[in-house]
Amino acid sequence: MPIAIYCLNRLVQLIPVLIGITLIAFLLLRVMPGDPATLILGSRGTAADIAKLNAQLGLDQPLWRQYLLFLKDIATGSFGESIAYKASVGPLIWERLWPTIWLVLFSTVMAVVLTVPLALLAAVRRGSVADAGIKLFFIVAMSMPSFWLGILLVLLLSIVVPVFPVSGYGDTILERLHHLVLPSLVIALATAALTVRSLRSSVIAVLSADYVDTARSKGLRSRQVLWRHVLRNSLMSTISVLGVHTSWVIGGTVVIETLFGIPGLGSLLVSSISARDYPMVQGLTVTFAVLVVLINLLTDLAYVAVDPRVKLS
Amino acid sequence: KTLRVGVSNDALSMDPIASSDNPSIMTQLLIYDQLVHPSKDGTKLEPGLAESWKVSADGKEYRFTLRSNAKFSNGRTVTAADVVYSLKRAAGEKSQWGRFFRPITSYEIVDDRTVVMKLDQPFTPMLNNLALFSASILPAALMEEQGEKFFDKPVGAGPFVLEQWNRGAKQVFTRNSNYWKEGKPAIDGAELQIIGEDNSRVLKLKAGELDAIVGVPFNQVASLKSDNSLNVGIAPVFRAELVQLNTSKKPFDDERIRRALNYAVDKDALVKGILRGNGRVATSSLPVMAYHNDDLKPYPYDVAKAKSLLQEAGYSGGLKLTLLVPSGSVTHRQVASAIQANLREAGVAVELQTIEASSMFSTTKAGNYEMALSYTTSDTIDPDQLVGFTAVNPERANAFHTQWKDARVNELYELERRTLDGPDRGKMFQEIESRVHDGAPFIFLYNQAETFASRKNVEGFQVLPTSNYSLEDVTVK
Amino acid sequence: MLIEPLLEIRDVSKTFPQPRTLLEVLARQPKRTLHALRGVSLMLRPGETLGIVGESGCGKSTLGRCLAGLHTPEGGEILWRRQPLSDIRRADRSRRIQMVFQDPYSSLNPRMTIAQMLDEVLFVHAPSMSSAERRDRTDSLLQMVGLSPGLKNRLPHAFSGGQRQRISIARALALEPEVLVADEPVSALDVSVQAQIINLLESLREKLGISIIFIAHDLNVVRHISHRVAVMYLGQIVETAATETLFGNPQHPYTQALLSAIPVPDPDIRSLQVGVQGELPDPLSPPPGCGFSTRCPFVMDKCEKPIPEFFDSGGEHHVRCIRAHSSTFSVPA
Amino acid sequence: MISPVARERWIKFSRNLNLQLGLFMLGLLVFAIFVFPVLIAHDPLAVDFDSALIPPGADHWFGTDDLGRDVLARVAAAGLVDLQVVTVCVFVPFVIGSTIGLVSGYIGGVVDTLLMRLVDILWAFPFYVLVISIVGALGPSVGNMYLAFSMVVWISFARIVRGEVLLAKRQEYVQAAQVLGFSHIRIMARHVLPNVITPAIVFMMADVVLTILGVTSLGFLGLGIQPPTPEWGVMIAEGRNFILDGWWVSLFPGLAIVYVGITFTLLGDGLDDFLRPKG
Amino acid sequence: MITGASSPLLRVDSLQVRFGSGKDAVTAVDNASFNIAPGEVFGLVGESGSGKSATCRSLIRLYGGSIASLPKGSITFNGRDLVRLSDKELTEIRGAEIAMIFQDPMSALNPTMRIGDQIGESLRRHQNLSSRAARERALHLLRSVGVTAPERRLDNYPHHFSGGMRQRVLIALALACRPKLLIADEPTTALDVTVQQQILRLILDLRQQTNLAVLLVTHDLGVVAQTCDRVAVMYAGRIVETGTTRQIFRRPAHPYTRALLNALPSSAGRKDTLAPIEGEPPSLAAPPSGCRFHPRCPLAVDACKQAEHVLRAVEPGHESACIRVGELGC
Ligand SMILES: Nc1ncnc2c1ncn2[C@@H]1O[C@H](COP(=O)(O)OP(=O)(O)OP(=O)(O)O)[C@@H](O)[C@H]1O
Ligand SMILES: Nc1ncnc2c1ncn2[C@@H]1O[C@H](COP(=O)(O)OP(=O)(O)OP(=O)(O)O)[C@@H](O)[C@H]1O
Ligand SMILES: [Mg+2]
Ligand SMILES: [Mg+2]
Repeated sequence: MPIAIYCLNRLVQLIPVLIGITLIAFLLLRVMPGDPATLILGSRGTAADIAKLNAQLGLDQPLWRQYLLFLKDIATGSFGESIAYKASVGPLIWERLWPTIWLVLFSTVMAVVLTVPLALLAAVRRGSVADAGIKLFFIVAMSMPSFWLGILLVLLLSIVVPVFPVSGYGDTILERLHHLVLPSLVIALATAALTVRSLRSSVIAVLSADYVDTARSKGLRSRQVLWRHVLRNSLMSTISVLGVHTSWVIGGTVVIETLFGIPGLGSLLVSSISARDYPMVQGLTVTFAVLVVLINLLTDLAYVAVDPRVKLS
Repeated sequence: KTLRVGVSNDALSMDPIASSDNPSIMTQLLIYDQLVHPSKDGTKLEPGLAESWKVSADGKEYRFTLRSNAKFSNGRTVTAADVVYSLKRAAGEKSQWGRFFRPITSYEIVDDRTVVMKLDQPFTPMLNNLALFSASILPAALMEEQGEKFFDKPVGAGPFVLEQWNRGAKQVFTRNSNYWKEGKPAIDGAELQIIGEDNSRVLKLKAGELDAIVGVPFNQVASLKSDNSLNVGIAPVFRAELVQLNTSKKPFDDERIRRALNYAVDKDALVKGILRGNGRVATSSLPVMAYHNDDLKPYPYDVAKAKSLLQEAGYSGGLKLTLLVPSGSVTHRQVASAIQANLREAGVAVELQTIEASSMFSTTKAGNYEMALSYTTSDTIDPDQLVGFTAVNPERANAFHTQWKDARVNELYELERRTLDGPDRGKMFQEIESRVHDGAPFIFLYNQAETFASRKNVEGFQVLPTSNYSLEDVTVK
Repeated sequence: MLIEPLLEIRDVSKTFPQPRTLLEVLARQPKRTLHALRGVSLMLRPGETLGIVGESGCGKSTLGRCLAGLHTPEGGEILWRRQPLSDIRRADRSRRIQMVFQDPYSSLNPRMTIAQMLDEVLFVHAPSMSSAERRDRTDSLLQMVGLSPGLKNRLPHAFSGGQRQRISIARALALEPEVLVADEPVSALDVSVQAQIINLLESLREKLGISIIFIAHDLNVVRHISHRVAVMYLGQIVETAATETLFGNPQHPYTQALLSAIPVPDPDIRSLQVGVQGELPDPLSPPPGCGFSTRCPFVMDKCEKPIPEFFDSGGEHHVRCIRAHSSTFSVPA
Repeated sequence: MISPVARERWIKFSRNLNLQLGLFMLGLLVFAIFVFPVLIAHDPLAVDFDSALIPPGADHWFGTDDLGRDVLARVAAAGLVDLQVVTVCVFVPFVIGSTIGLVSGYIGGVVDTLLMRLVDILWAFPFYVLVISIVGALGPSVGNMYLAFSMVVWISFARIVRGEVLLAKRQEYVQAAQVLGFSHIRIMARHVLPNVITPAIVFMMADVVLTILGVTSLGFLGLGIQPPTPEWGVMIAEGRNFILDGWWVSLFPGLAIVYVGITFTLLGDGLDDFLRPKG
Repeated sequence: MITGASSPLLRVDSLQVRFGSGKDAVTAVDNASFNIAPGEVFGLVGESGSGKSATCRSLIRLYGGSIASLPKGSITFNGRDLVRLSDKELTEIRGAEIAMIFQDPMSALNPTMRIGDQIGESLRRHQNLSSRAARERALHLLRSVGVTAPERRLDNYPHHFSGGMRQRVLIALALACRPKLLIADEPTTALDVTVQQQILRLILDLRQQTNLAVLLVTHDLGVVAQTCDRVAVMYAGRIVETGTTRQIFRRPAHPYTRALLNALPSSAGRKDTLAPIEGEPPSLAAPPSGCRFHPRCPLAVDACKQAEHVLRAVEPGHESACIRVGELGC
């Protein structure tokens, strides 16, 4: 079972990365100015109170023990206690996780749907008006700040022609999809700007590969050559571009969720930062990083599915 | 029918004794009920869970008779025991509002529907305090049983039941069918959607995704008014906009500086330019409510005066200050920019620091600030609350976290609370107000009206003088 | 004639560890190594051209790179006039042994002009030279390899493959080395140009008295230029001899197969008899005995055990084949 | 006499439309940022309620915002601020990251392994999350923004350059330099660096676009440059509140960002062509 | 054996192929004419860049890049002019009647497709075989090109194969539909000599079995001598000499062919110096006037600078483009 071994391998490789992630998130909190206990107690707290709370939070321990405590908190799923919500961070994050995942998924699907036909068109008709048009469109799309594009889209598609909701997040699946169309579109356009470029150039490269000539020399029609031989091989580099970019997409949800009022991890991060809810920020940072790591893992698996050559190594 | 209301901030807690932020308070007022209520016009108190009450002539004994049909949402009757439990809890150690109820020294449960409270000495704001959200009556037995868990799924005697709470997203309420007021609420349920950005709220209302919103940016009031599908309301509320000055820090320990700052801000321009006229310039930290001191004149806009005061205080070389600005509110952002521009002219450089609105209070409370743009609203119709909150030190908030201290104010405060309601008590408030005005622990900005808007098919949606919105009279067509 | 060898390679081996995944490390799986050189011994005399031939992947380049100092061998030693090469400082070593690479397109820094390239070599190794002296020397070097100094301010892409190979040679000879390792210097060139470079190397060797290690897979070229030839297979030398001896009387079955596989450019001698089947075994797991045993038409049971020793069949002709040890040995027709 | 190399470069440049257009647009931008403020003589900070929300016209080309400030003056002033931030946030990480990538890739071994592990770990943190967390933790200020971006962005450069170095190390010209006995420093500086830096320079252009988006996003969220310093993201955030009756307030800063994006994308494409060696 | 004249399978007449456009335009093939008879192995030799690949690729319109305009001239295959066929009609011929194999077996197979599918694809396209039948036939083909354990190999990916094996697979793939002409563009250049020998043997054997005509492109004169019946020598985009293999090797009638043969390090023994051709092959973007070889030709006279490119018969079946062919003394 080479696939199973491959997965196992990748999982084992994750261990040091995960440790590193928690370590960085932990240190991030420790270097922040301000003392959580003072923040929680406010000026009501006497020095004794603060010391007591510090002990309660484990902040009087040596750094390495604090880190172990933090790991314990993660292991129990509580991630510590939120200052603003006065509740365990873990369940709060869990609740907010799903909108973000939906957003990322939906926008990725959208990006792929946009990318494949446009990139193929641009590559096959290289140098044509269509190619130039697609290129220009995506240069502009890439340069547009997501929040600005979002505002414009809301104005156009929610106010002038009210097709999609202004903001928020629905209850049923259908409602959610409806709510997520605009935010996903904003993300998808930015993603597609990258993937169209990458897919276009790899299609062009693959089109002049020897094995495509072999396929043509077999008498296959150009459509068959394109879909059976060119696309699959071109997708590989685009998958890795997409994989690298998901880190951006996930980060970008911070802005998009705030803009569209989606109750996901990103908007929670922004409000927690402003609220100086350090344990929450710490938990969110870890969550985000783990999400990225998992998505990278998925990308790798997708890569394996497309490219038989990497299976064994 | 469900009413969808857009609000700007989410509640933090459902525990009435642990809340001091408006979003929490407003939600609690929907799900809990109190013995008495302020009337809708903010001039007197009305019966709540108590159908009647009697105060002894010496002001030391209060006797309440509960309604026979007062029930919690789970169907249990509200009893005297619940009242005693809740008020004792509100006066307890853990309560942030303990001082409001500690004057009650003993309780007597006469029967299930009658409770008597005794005070050592007269305490005039007592009845008003019992109208506070923190005096909400909770089901004693259930709370004992559930402990803190109770607030995950709170049970109250108010018009609505909190069905679902997606933090940061929305609160969903259903009608409390056990509510004592006949035929109320008129709607089946309500949904408070948390939409931080003012603009999104307005757009969602326009797009019909919301039925009502509170906090319409003033610059949009006119354009919303011209929209036929909407009703726009402007409610005078007990509210004062201020810049808190942390007098425990330099240079705010110097009264001249504080006064100079008051002179340096062009409040008329703020009211005209930003509020679009929906408000008036403030004279002190107290809103325009009962016993307001009409003789006080606002600090005029006088840059020269400000400069000379600064010079006098030894800061002629310019000053660098930071101002905390709550995020989300457009008005605050605009005001902050305007203040910044104004102060620049007086030679004071201001750095703006945006901060999540819900953490504003705890930040200033912790004393980690120089100036903070903020406001106060009264939860009662009696000035006592805000005097205690914004002027007295030491008190609950130490003069709204400015740490300003005035012995005479403290003295008057003690006195006022023992004086029966009437003109004499009014005079005391007026003196307090003028002392605050002179001491200037704040930059007094303005008293703004609360703006709200609803779609035409919504009737009865309004904001009360205490800044909360009552939904029990709302109907949706 | 017992001339002292300039360079002596004794039992040199070089391995490349294959990367292991973390899981394999944790599971304590043994390291896998690729044995690129397995006990190679050779020597080079002053003024001599030693040809090294073999199929792709047999370790020819690795050997050349060990000599040039690009790899450090794990086992054995390389002696420079009896002194271990590893004791010589890098800069000194580079003044003795220089290298010309296979690919004329990647062996020149695409961002330096020819003049800069040659100048840099002189600047580093002869800091006492004035810039005018260096300029003169650059010009004379270019002339030496048959290029016009007028072209020296151009970037490499302006030159053809043959010209680039000339530039590489000029750069290597700028240090006046005693040994030139030429790793397939002509395999990327066309026949007509190839002949130019071969002639150039020949004349330079004669004029400057250098020794050349000439790595190639084209046996005709090796035969033309070398005094002695070593045949490599799977990291080992299987046969060495003076050129004419080797080509006239090849003794190892692999050498024989290799020779028979060269297409003769004569339509009247058609000999497309397939001499050896199959392809090179996986160098990660070479056969335990004779490396060629998997493809050898004369394989016997004895071939599959120990690696055969070198057999000296006289006149500096060494063969690593057990059949050479036995008396029944005969050259197959 | 012009050297053949210079001649070639000129020919290459004269055929490179992307680069020419990009440079032209960049020139225009710099001109606008430095000359407009002098030309139009509106103070980007002056609050004047009487002239609030004036639509674009002869007096105020881009209109005024809700506080009566001239939008054009603010867009230009914001351009200066944003470009300054971007320059620092891109250039410093470029230098640091490229150096680390160069040395690490060239030396290899344990140093390289450890460094790449660190990069892997940092790579797992989404850009915005890390930047927002750092800025949020240390407080929103320009200095902290420099710090946050630098801490995050160098990774990309290190990765890119290291990858290129690993490829270049296999190139025969690097090996030739080693055989020629050059010092490692010389090989890195003269032979490896010039041949690996092009992708990093090209990425630097793309990174300008990304950083502009990052900086303005932070501004938009209120975590970046603080008012009243004009900043494009902040301006858009302010303008969106009256988007219906003052569309110009957030339209123009948005267009400015798009303009910068297009400029640097073109420059990136152009430099890619221009710097890639022939053959 | 002069089969070419009677009934050629392929007749190429005045073929011209241009790449690029404007100032960068390159005439890669200029006025090339030759023909190939059924069952014949026809060699096309020349140095790198002389237009060998461009010639044979243009036969089935696989130029591997942007072509300036359709090739000029005519390509008659089996009675049909390929130049006039539409792209769609041409795909019916590719793979079915004319097949091609490429230089680098390592990159000529789709790395993400199983070998069996890659072979089967061609069969299903041209012979409408079911996937089961295509598989059967692929199995048979693999066996016939000497792939061991073909049942197992069918489901392998190209990276499981060595270079020689891949070239065998490519040959199987090319011959799947029993084409009449195989174009082999330097099929063994990337392989080791021992493997080259095996592959050439295989091609010749298959030719024997199926009367396949082969257009063999190579720059190795040894390979030509060992395999080809007739040869055309290309220089700078033009065919300078054609003839039977023996004619070319024994009586070369063009100075270029001669020089090429002389430049070979001969297997006959160590000579003191080789006889290289001085100079470098010309750039096709700006070729020399007249006979393109004249700047490097030891026999060049002024007339060569204006000489028109015409192939003249030297003897039956042997043509040369040299105007001084009479003085060469052959
Ligand atoms: N740096 C390296 N790391 C790992 N393996 C290597 C390295 N260099 C060479 N090898 C392996 O060592 C073996 C010998 O390689 P080498 O390059 O010496 O062969 P060669 O005879 O020069 O082949 P060619 O004719 O293709 O140049 C090959 O299997 C090759 O894959
Ligand atoms: N797609 C293309 N675009 C532009 N020029 C091309 C293209 N293909 C080939 N050429 C040019 O045409 C000429 C002939 O190329 P061709 O590939 O036919 O040569 P060749 O004889 O096959 O050489 P080799 O032995 O290197 O394969 C060359 O100068 C080459 O630069
Ligand atoms: Mg090699
Ligand atoms: Mg070719």
